[in-house]
Amino acid sequence: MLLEATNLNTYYGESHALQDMSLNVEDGEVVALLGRNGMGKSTTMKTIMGLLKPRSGKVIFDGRDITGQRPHKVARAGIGYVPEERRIFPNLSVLDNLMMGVKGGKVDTSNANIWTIEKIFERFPFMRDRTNQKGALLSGGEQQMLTIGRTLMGNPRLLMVDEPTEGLSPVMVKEVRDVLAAICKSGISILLVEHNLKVAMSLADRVYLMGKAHLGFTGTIAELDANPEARAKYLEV
Amino acid sequence: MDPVTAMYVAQGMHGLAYGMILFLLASGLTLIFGMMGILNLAHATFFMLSAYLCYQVIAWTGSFWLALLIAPIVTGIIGVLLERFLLRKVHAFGHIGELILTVGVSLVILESVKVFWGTESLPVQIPNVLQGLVTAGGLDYPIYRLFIIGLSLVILIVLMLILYKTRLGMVVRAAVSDADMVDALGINVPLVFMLVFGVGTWMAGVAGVAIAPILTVFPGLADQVGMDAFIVVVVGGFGSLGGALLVAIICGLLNSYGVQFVSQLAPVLMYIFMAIVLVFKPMGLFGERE
Amino acid sequence: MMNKMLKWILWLAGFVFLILYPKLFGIYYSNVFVTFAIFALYATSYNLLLGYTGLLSFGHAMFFGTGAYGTALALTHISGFPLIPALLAGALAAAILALILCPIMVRVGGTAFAMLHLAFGGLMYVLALKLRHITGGEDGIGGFDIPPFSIPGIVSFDMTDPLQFFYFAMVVLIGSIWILWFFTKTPFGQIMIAVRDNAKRVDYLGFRVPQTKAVIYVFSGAFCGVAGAVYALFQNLISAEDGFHVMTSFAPIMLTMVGGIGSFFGPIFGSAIFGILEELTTRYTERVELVFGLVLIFVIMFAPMGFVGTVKMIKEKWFTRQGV
Amino acid sequence: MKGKKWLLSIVVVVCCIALLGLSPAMGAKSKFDPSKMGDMSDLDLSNPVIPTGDTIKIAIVASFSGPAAAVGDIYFASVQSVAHDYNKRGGILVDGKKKLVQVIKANHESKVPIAKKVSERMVLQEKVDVLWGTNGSHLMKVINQVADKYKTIAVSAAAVSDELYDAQNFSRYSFMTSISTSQVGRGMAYYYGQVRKKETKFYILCQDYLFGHSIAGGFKAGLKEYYPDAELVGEDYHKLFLTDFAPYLTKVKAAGAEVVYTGDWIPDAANLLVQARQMGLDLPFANLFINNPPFLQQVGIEGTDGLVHIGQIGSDGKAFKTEGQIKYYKAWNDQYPKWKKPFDTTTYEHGTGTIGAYRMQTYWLLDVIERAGSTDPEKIIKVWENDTWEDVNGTVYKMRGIDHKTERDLFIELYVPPEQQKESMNIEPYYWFKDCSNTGPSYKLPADKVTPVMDPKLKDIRKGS
Repeated sequence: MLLEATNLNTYYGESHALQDMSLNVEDGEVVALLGRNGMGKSTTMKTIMGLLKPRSGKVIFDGRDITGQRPHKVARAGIGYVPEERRIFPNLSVLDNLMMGVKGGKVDTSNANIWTIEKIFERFPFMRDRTNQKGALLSGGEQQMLTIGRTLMGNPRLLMVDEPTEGLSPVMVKEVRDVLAAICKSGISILLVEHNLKVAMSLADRVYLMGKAHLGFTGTIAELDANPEARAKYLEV
Repeated sequence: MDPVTAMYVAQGMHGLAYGMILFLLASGLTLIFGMMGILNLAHATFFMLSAYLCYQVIAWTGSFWLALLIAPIVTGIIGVLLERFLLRKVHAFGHIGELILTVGVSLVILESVKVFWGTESLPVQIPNVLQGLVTAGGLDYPIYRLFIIGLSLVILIVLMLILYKTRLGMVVRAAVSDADMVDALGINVPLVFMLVFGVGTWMAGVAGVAIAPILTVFPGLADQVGMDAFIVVVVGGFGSLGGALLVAIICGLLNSYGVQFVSQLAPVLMYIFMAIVLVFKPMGLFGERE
Repeated sequence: MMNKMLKWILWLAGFVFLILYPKLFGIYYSNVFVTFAIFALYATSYNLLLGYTGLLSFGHAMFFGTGAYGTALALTHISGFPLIPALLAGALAAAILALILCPIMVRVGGTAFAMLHLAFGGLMYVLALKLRHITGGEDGIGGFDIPPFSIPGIVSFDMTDPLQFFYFAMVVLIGSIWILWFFTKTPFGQIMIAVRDNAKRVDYLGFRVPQTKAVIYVFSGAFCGVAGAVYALFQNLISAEDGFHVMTSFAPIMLTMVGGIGSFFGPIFGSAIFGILEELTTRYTERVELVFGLVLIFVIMFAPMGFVGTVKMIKEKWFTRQGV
Repeated sequence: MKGKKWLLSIVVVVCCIALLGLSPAMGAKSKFDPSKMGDMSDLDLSNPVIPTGDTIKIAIVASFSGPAAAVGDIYFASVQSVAHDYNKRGGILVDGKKKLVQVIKANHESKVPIAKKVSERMVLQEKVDVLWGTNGSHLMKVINQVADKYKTIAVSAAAVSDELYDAQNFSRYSFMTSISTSQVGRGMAYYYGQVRKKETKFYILCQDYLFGHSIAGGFKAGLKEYYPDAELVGEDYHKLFLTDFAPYLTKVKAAGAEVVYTGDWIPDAANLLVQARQMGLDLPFANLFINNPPFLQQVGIEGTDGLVHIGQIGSDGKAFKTEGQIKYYKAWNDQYPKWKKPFDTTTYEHGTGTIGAYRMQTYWLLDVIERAGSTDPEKIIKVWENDTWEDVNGTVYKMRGIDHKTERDLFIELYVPPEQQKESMNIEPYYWFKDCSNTGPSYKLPADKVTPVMDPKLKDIRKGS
C-alpha cells in the first residue's frame, strides 16, 4: 500500500469538514475521489498534504506516518500536489516555476528515471518557447500543464490532482487527460478529484464517492457502474 | 550652479537620503508582509533598538564601522528569535493576533531599551572619514548623507541580485505570492520565513545605525520614521520591493520639497498622497494580492 | 421561567449597583468608571464591524475624534448650545464622515480596507494637527462650557459636578451599548453575521452585501462618535493626539482582542480588564508599557480567544467533566 | 520729648512698611537663605528618603515613561533635593504641626487623559497639597483644570506658554513660577537689539504647536519693541520629534540668516543643531533649552560655540559671588558622584541651570507654605499673590497678583569652550564641562524689560472676584 489514510477528522473552526474519512492508494494505481461540491474532497487532499491538520486519524505513506506533518515534509516523502485553481507563481517565469518544483534546488542528472527540464519540455512542448514568460501570461490550460510539470519536477511517487480540467476548453480537457494517463503509465500513482465524470472514469481504477464530509461508496469502476443508487445519491445533482 | 538651483538640488538630495532610509526600513516590512501576511508593527522598534546597539558598540569599541556590522546582526538575530518562538506559534490565530503580538513585542523592546540605556538622548558621532562637506558645482553637501545614499544603494543592489539571481530569491518571490504552495512543493517555508524575517529586521537595523549619527538616539526615535515607512509600504503595495523603492523616494522628495515650497503643509502631503493612491488602487501602486 | 427571573434580578442588581457606585467608591473611581464605559462603547461599536463583518479597520479613531470634535466645536462656537444637541452633533458628525467614506470603503475588504482606514485616519490626524485655528492642533480645544442637562421648567442637572455627570454618562453610554446589542438581535443584525461567514451566500439570498456593509459601517461610526462626544464632555478637552492618533485607532482592536473577539460583550470585558490593569500599573510601576506589552503577548500566546473565549472554554471543559 | 519719640517711631515704622511693600528691589519679603540649609551630605537621589504619613505632599505630575521620560526624572531630582533639605531641617510648621515634605511621582505619560486621571488621583486619593507640573502646556492646562475643580494648589514650573494664564484659562489656584514664552521672546529680542546690536537677520524655526507658535510670537513682538531694524528672513514651524531637519536647514542657509531663533526642546533642539553643524551651518542658535549637557557633548565644542541661551536663573558675570552660593552649589555637586542610574549622567552633574531653576521655584513654594503656616490653599494664595522672594543669586521673583505670572530678571548666557568658561565658573575646576561648550559671558536682562504679557481681560475678571 502506497498511501493509507484512516479515520481522518478535520475541522474548519467549529465546522466538522471531514468525518472519519479513510482511503488508500496502491502503487501504480489511479484512484478517483468523486462527489458533489463542498463534500470535502479538497479537504481530504489538503489534510493528506499537511495543509490542514486533522484532529484525529492517521496518514501512512510508503510505510511512514506523515500525519499532520508540514507540507514540505509530506512533499519530500514523495507526494506531489496539484491544487485547485492551479496556483502557479504568476510573477515567476515558466522556467522558474518548473525549478520551484525541484527538491533541494538541483536536478539529479545521474538518474535516468528522474524528471528533467528537457523531459518536461518533451511532454509539454509549448513551454520550450516560453521559458522566460511570466506564469501569469499563460492560458488556463497552459497554467494547468505548468502546475503538473512543476509537481513532476519533484519526482513524486503519488500525484494528488485536484480538479485539473475545471474551466478548460474541451480540447484542453482531453490534453490534460492524456497527460495524466501518460504520467500514470510512467509508474506514478494518482489520486484524482474530478468533476468531469467521463475523464475520471476513463482514468481511474477505483473510485471513492463522498457524501457530506464522509465516505459514501467505494469500489472499482465496474462496481460503480453496477450501482446506480450510489451514483444517484452521491453524484447526480 | 547659482545659489537657488543649488538649494533645489540640495533639497532633492535630502529627499533622496531620507527616502533611502525609508526604503531600508520599508523593504523589510514589505517582504515580511508579502510573504507571511504579518503586519510587523515592531519593525520600527527594531530600527530604534539597532540605533541603541550602535551607541553601545561605539561606547565599547569606539568604532562606528564595527557598530555598523554588529548592531544590525544582533537586531536581526533578535528578529529571528521573535519569529521562531513567538510569531510562528500564533500564526494559526490569524493576522489580528500577529498584529497584537507585534504591538506587545514593540512595547516590551521599548521599555527594555529604557531599562538598559535610560531615557536621555544619547550621542553617536559621525566617523571621522565621513565628516565634513563635499563641494561640487556650488553645492555643499554633507559626506555622511552621501554615505547613507551609497550604503542604501549597495544594499538595494545586493538585495535585488539575491532576489532575482539566486534560488533563494526565487523561493522568496514565489512565497510572496503563495507561501502554502511553495511549502507543498517540498520547500521548508517556515525556515525561509525565519530567514526573511531575520534579513528584514537586519535591514531595519542597518537603517537604525545609518540614522543614529544624524539624530540623537532616544526612545521616540522610531515613531516618525516608522509611520513614514508604513506609508511607503502601503502605497507601494504589500510585497513589492520596486514599489517600496519608488514610493520611498517619492515620499522623501515630497518631504523636502514640501518643506521648501509649502512648509506649513509639508507633513500633510504624504498622507494626501497615500489617500489619493489608495482610493484608486486600494492595494497600493504595485500590490496585486488581496 | 426561572432563568428569565434570574436575568431580571441580575439586571436589577446591576442597575442598583450603578446607582450606588459613586456613593460606594467615590468621585475618583466614578471617573475611572466613566472612562471605562466610554471605551467600552467605543470598542463595542468598533466590534460591530470587526466581530460581525470581519472588517479590520486601522482608523476608527477618526470617528471617535470627529465625534469628540463635533461636540467640542459646537459647544465652543455656539453659546448656550444645550447638552443633548451637542452630543448629537458629535454623533452626527461621525455618521456623516462614515457616510462620505462608505462608497469607497464598502467595495474593498481585507487588507485594503484596513489600509484605507490607516490612510484616512492618518490624514485626519495630520489635518487636526495642521488646522490649528479650528482644532487647536496638539493642544486641542478645551475649556468650553459644559451645559447643564435640563428639561426646561422641570429639572436641571449640573454637568460640571462629577457625580451628576456620572449618571448622565451612564445613561448615554449604557443606553448606546444596549441599542447596539438590540441591533445585533434584529433580522438585519443576523444578516450581518451571515455577511461575515459567507458573503457570497448572502448575495445569492438577495441581500445586497455592499449596502449591508454600508449600513453597519455608518452605524458603527456614529456610535464611535457618541463615545467620542461623551469623552469630549468628560475631559472638557479634545486634542489631535487623543482624538485621531493611530494608537486611539488601535485601542478598540486591543480591547476587543483581550476581551474576546466574536462576542458582543468581549470588548466590554476588554475595556474593564485594561481599565483595571491601568489602575494597577500606574500605581505600582513606571514601566506601564512593559506591563501592557507583556499582557498582550501573554493573551495572544495563551488565550487567543480573549477573556470571553477562555471563560467559555474553561466552562465547557468543566461541564464535560461533570458530564462524565 | 516723649511725644517726639512716639512720632519718630511711627515715621520709622511707616518708612519700613513703605520700603518693604512698595519697593521689592530694596529687599524681598522673604528669601532663600543658604545658612539655613540642612545637612545635605546624605542626599542620594538614586535612593531618595521619602517620608510618609502626615506630610506635606507634592505630586510631580510629569512623564516618567514614554519618549519624554527623562524629563520626569529631572523634575523629581530637583524637587526631591529641596524636600530633602527641608526634611533635614525638621520639616515645615503648618497648621500647628511640623510636617515633612513628601514628593510623589505622578506619571502622566505625556497623554492628556492620563494627566487628568493621575492629577485627580493625586488630589482625591493621595490628597496632595500641591500639583507640580510639567512639560507640555496642554498637559499643564489639564493639571490646572483639576486644581481649579478640586481647589488644590498647582505650580507651573516647566510649562511656559503665556496662554495658560490668560483670561480663559486662568485659575486662582495655579501659579506660574517658570519663565513664560513672551519673556523668552522679549528677552532674546532685547539682548540682540539693545545689548549686542550686531546681527540683523533672524530666522524663526519652531515646533508646530501652541508652545512653538507662542514662543515665536513672543520673539516677533519683542523685535518690534526692542529691535525695529531687525529683519525676519524666514519663519517655519516643523512637526514635533522631526527626523530630518535638512530641508529646513537648507532654507535657513539660502535665506542668509545670521541667527536662528528656535523654541525647540530636546530632542528636537539637539537634532536640529547636530544636523545644522553636519551641514556646515555655523550660525548661532538662540534657544531656551540647549543647556542640556549630554546634547552639548554630542555636538562638541565646535558645534556649540557661540550658542545663545536664555535662562531664568543665573547671575551677571561670575556665577559664585557669595559663600552661600558656593555652599548651595556644593550641597548638590559634592553628592553627585555617588548617584546611580538615571542620575549618574552629566545632566545631573551641576544642580544649576534648568535644575537650579526648578530647585529655586520649589524653595519659593515651600517658603510660601512656611509663611502661610498652613497647607490651606486659600492661605497659600493669600501669601503668594504679590509675594516677592529672593533666590540664591539675589534675583527677586515677584508673583504678579492678577495673573499669577512671575516677574524676574532673566539672563543671557553665551556658550564658549571650556577654557573660557571661568568667566562664569569662577571656582575649581574653572569650567562647567571639560569636553563641551557652556556658559561664559552672561548678561542680566532687567525684570522690567522682560515682564511677561498680561491678558488685559483678567483685570476685569479678577476685580469682580
